Amino acid sequence: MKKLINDPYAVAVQTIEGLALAYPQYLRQLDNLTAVVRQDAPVSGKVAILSGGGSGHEPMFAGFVGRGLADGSVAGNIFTSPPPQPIYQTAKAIHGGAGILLLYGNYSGDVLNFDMAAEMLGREGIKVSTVRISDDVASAPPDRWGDRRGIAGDFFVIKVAAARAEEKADLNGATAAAEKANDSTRSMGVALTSCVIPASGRTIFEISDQDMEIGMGLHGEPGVQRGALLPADQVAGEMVRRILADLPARPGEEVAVLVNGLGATPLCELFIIFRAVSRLLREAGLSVCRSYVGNYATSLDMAGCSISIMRLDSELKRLLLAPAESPAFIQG
Amino acid sequence: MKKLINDPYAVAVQTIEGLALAYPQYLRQLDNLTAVVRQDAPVSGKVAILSGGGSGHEPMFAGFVGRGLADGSVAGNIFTSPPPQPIYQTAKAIHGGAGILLLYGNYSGDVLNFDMAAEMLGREGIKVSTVRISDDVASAPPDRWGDRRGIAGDFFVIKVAAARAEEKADLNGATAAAEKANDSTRSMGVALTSCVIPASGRTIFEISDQDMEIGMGLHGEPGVQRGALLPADQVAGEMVRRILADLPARPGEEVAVLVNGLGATPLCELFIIFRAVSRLLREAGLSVCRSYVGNYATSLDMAGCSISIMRLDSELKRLLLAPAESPAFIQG
Amino acid sequence: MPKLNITPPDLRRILCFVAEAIGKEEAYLNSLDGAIGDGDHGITMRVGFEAVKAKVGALDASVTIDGVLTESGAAFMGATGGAIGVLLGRMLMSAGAALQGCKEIGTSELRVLLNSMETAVASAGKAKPGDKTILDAVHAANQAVATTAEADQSLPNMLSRASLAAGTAAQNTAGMRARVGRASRLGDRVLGHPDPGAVSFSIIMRAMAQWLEEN
Amino acid sequence: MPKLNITPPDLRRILCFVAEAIGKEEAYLNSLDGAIGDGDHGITMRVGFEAVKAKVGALDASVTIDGVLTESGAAFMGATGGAIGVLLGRMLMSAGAALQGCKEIGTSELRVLLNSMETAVASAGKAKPGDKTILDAVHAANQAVATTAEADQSLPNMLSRASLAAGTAAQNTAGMRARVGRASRLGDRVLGHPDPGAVSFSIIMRAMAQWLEEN
Ligand SMILES: Nc1ncnc2c1ncn2[C@@H]1O[C@H](COP(=O)(O)OP(=O)(O)O)[C@@H](O)[C@H]1O
Ligand SMILES: Nc1ncnc2c1ncn2[C@@H]1O[C@H](COP(=O)(O)OP(=O)(O)O)[C@@H](O)[C@H]1O
Ligand SMILES: [Mg+2]
Ligand SMILES: [Mg+2]
Ligand SMILES: [Mg+2]
Ligand SMILES: [Mg+2]
Repeated sequence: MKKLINDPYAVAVQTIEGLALAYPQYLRQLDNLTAVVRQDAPVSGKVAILSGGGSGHEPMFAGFVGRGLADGSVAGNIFTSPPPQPIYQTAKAIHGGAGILLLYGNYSGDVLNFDMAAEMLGREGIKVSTVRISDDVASAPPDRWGDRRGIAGDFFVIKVAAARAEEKADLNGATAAAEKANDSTRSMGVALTSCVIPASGRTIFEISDQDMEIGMGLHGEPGVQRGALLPADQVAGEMVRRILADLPARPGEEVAVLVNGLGATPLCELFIIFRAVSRLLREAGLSVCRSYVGNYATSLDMAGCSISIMRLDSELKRLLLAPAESPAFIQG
Repeated sequence: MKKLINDPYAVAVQTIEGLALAYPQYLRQLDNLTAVVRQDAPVSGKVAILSGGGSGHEPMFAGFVGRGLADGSVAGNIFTSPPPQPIYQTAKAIHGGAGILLLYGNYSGDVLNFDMAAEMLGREGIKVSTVRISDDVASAPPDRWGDRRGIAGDFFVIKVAAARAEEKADLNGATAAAEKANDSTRSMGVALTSCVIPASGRTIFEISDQDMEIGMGLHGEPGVQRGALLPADQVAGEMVRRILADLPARPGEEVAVLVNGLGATPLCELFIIFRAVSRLLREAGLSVCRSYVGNYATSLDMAGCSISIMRLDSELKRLLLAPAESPAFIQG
Repeated sequence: MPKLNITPPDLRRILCFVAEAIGKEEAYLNSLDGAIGDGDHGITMRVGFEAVKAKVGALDASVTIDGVLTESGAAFMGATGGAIGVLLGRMLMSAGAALQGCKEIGTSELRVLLNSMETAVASAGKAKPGDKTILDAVHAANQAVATTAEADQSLPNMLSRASLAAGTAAQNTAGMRARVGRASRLGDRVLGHPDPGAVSFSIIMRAMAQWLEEN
Repeated sequence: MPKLNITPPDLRRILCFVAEAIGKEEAYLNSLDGAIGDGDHGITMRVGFEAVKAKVGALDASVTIDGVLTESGAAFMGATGGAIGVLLGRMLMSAGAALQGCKEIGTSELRVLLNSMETAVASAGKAKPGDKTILDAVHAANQAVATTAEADQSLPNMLSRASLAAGTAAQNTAGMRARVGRASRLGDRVLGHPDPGAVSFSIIMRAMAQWLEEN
């Protein structure tokens, strides 16, 4: 294991500390918590957006805290949902009186912990609603859509919901926007290598030097197809094909695209993938309204990428294009 | 070699194509050239900033093209300076009548090619000046400061010079700003693994699974110290020590910091390094005015990072903080 | 001659003993989780039980059984996160609530304890026996003590039956497909791999039984 | 019986032959560059000579020696980049300029050619012999033909001497420290590794000499 870390058990905490030290213009760390909140939190009268999950996916989630994005974010240990108590405390710190919208990837551990925090908040009369992000096409068939896990599509859902909250929508309104974004987003990942968990020093799965796995999850959950690594255009072709088979986008519609790196894949490869995606979408008659290429939701030092596509209507487009600023994402 | 590419010889070209397709709001590709220019180039009456160098360092240089950053950027093949002709053509495409400032890392190949392009431009009466970026402390002793190579400090120099050009400084003024930024910037890299060159499919140097090399260049040029990989705090300590020994910053002064990933190192590790850097600078009595953490100047899929520190005076501070927008860097 | 009752100081020692047993299996539990989940289960279990150990070490001498259980559950949940944090945390806290004011664990308290644990994990996780989760091991242990014949009812004997039943159930999860949790997306690919949470619970039971035998 | 003069069609064939020779050494040249530079020299050389090959294949039949050289230099420089792109490109273009209107390369033209190449590389790269660059091989080749005794002066003989001298000089760069180029920052760490550019030039010379012998 070759990592620039100190204590392998302190990676999550020291990551958040470093983030908060690096970007004080956007956010601050809460005392004694592995959590950050908008520098100006709580924003009175605004629905507060709280995101979170296990660490190891940086910049997701904490890097997307700021104006027009999440109000706060709680990080658990590597690949481990944070416990209820810090979720609860962070929610309290960002609550501006208009309720809390919890946004996180649909994983059993996150559901259990966030639900319990929601209970604690509910007991105090704080209005809470939840949208579990489930963009990963590879993780369940269409008829079990709600069982799917969340991957880089988290970004689109948080962006859209936060923009709606920024417009001073009430909790129902912000929740509806998040749900619409989630309903409209599909993702597909491909892994070339396993990541190495700092605390164990080991890879989490084996993959030969010649192979890739399409559909691999952000924590190494097995995917839908393992086989020889193909040229980028073919990899993108297979991924986009599976996404479009699942996403009911019709020719003439607009979409947003995110080509996301998993941590160890350099930007040049992501641009080569985007080049292919762009052509494939044009061939499908879809027009790309806005595209993003970079590391948004990583899996430690895994090599590979994911492609996320969000189908846009005029509301989603407005919310996606709304300004935002945070350590990992700025839009004017 | 596991890479998401098509033809290994087409990586540079397809990267630029993907970049231009992904970010049309900021830049466009020039016909038949591996080069991008600001969408609104040429900007009349403004000194045009032209950056460039070999590919494989994405987002450097092409990702930093846009308002408040470079007007254009030419990419060569992987780790290979672009030839004079495309540099010349790109310069012509961005020339707004106020001259061209060439900014690139100080490498023999780049010097030869950019100098020849400068000659060609000069023959047409276009005013050209050049600043060769030389921030890498590891690459030559202080008395041969001008021989040093450029690494991630390129970003600070381009940012500052472009902001000065945006203020409508003349060519001398923009050149002076670039020189001041270069004089005020020092960097130090550390490599944990070699990258793999797509066309050869091979690593460019060998390093054991336990070792790191401090001072390694962006193309695997050997560094100043090879030894066992240390905890992040100690690695940062050694790097900052060497930088501060070289940079005449006095307690009480302000600095800007960039912790840059080399391509395969995930953001969580960069934040852990930044956390250490932040403490070390505080201990040295320096105050961090602005910090940046992410992949700015990579070396394909090399694991490791670099630390760049720019000593600020009021002019450099104003120029650094000026707004900018580009695919890889946005500042409001 | 093994103890016939578990006093609050005993319970505190037992939890420390469990913490050690879990610590020894950290890598094994990670590897089980790596096969069908995300590879962190051993880390989470060790960190959680270290927090439990620290917590029970700091409790007042006057603490009762329910106090130890409730505080341990809160400590585990607070220190870990993940699915197992809530589940095992709730199991311990529910047992505490069910044994309100209790001064010793004897045979009937053990039945209450395991029964409340099964109810807690089932209601929190919405899993059923056979879904390839920790519940399979908890359910088996609970069944084993609930069905112990009158004549065989001693605490050491019942704990040893619970331990055996949990161990067998954990191994049997290898033959199951998962319907909840991370592994639920993997279909047939999880066959042959036991569920890490179930194995963890069997380790806890085994450590408890062993401690009782040895003390 | 080897040729005593190189006509424009010969030169075009020679450049194609050189392109093949360079192509075969791509991996070797990359590895030399990997040891003391950035590992791309073989790629750049191959790509550059492929462009030269394409260019000379497309030239008009009436082209003269200087036309072939100038066009080859421009093609090489335009297709490659890197230090070697400018250096070898300028070397070829300078040779073209020095042999203005020339219809055949004989012994005196060979001297002019190598001399102009040495001047070009030295002035563009600002290196001196002994700095561990391509110049060392060019200089040696140039010296070898300049100092050939009157009696030994035939084109095949002089090219073979140039090839030998360039090869020896290239190998000798292994013992040098670098004062310019990428390798200049490495101090003693470059000792033992020959300079890739010098080796490339020796391969070019060897291929030229060999073509002449075989045709
Ligand atoms: N909904 C659930 N009901 C019961 N047990 C569950 C549920 N979800 C997960 N588990 C248990 O949790 C274990 C995984 O724990 P752990 O790896 O610590 O958490 P995570 O899955 O969040 O990484 C599984 O092996 C399973 O026994
Ligand atoms: N200033 C210089 N003068 C003479 N030769 C040089 C100079 N700089 C580099 N070279 C030659 O160029 C070779 C490297 O070429 P190449 O690897 O293609 O370019 P780059 O160094 O740009 O990657 C060196 O081996 C050396 O022979
Ligand atoms: Mg986990
Ligand atoms: Mg090069
Ligand atoms: Mg797990
Ligand atoms: Mg080279």
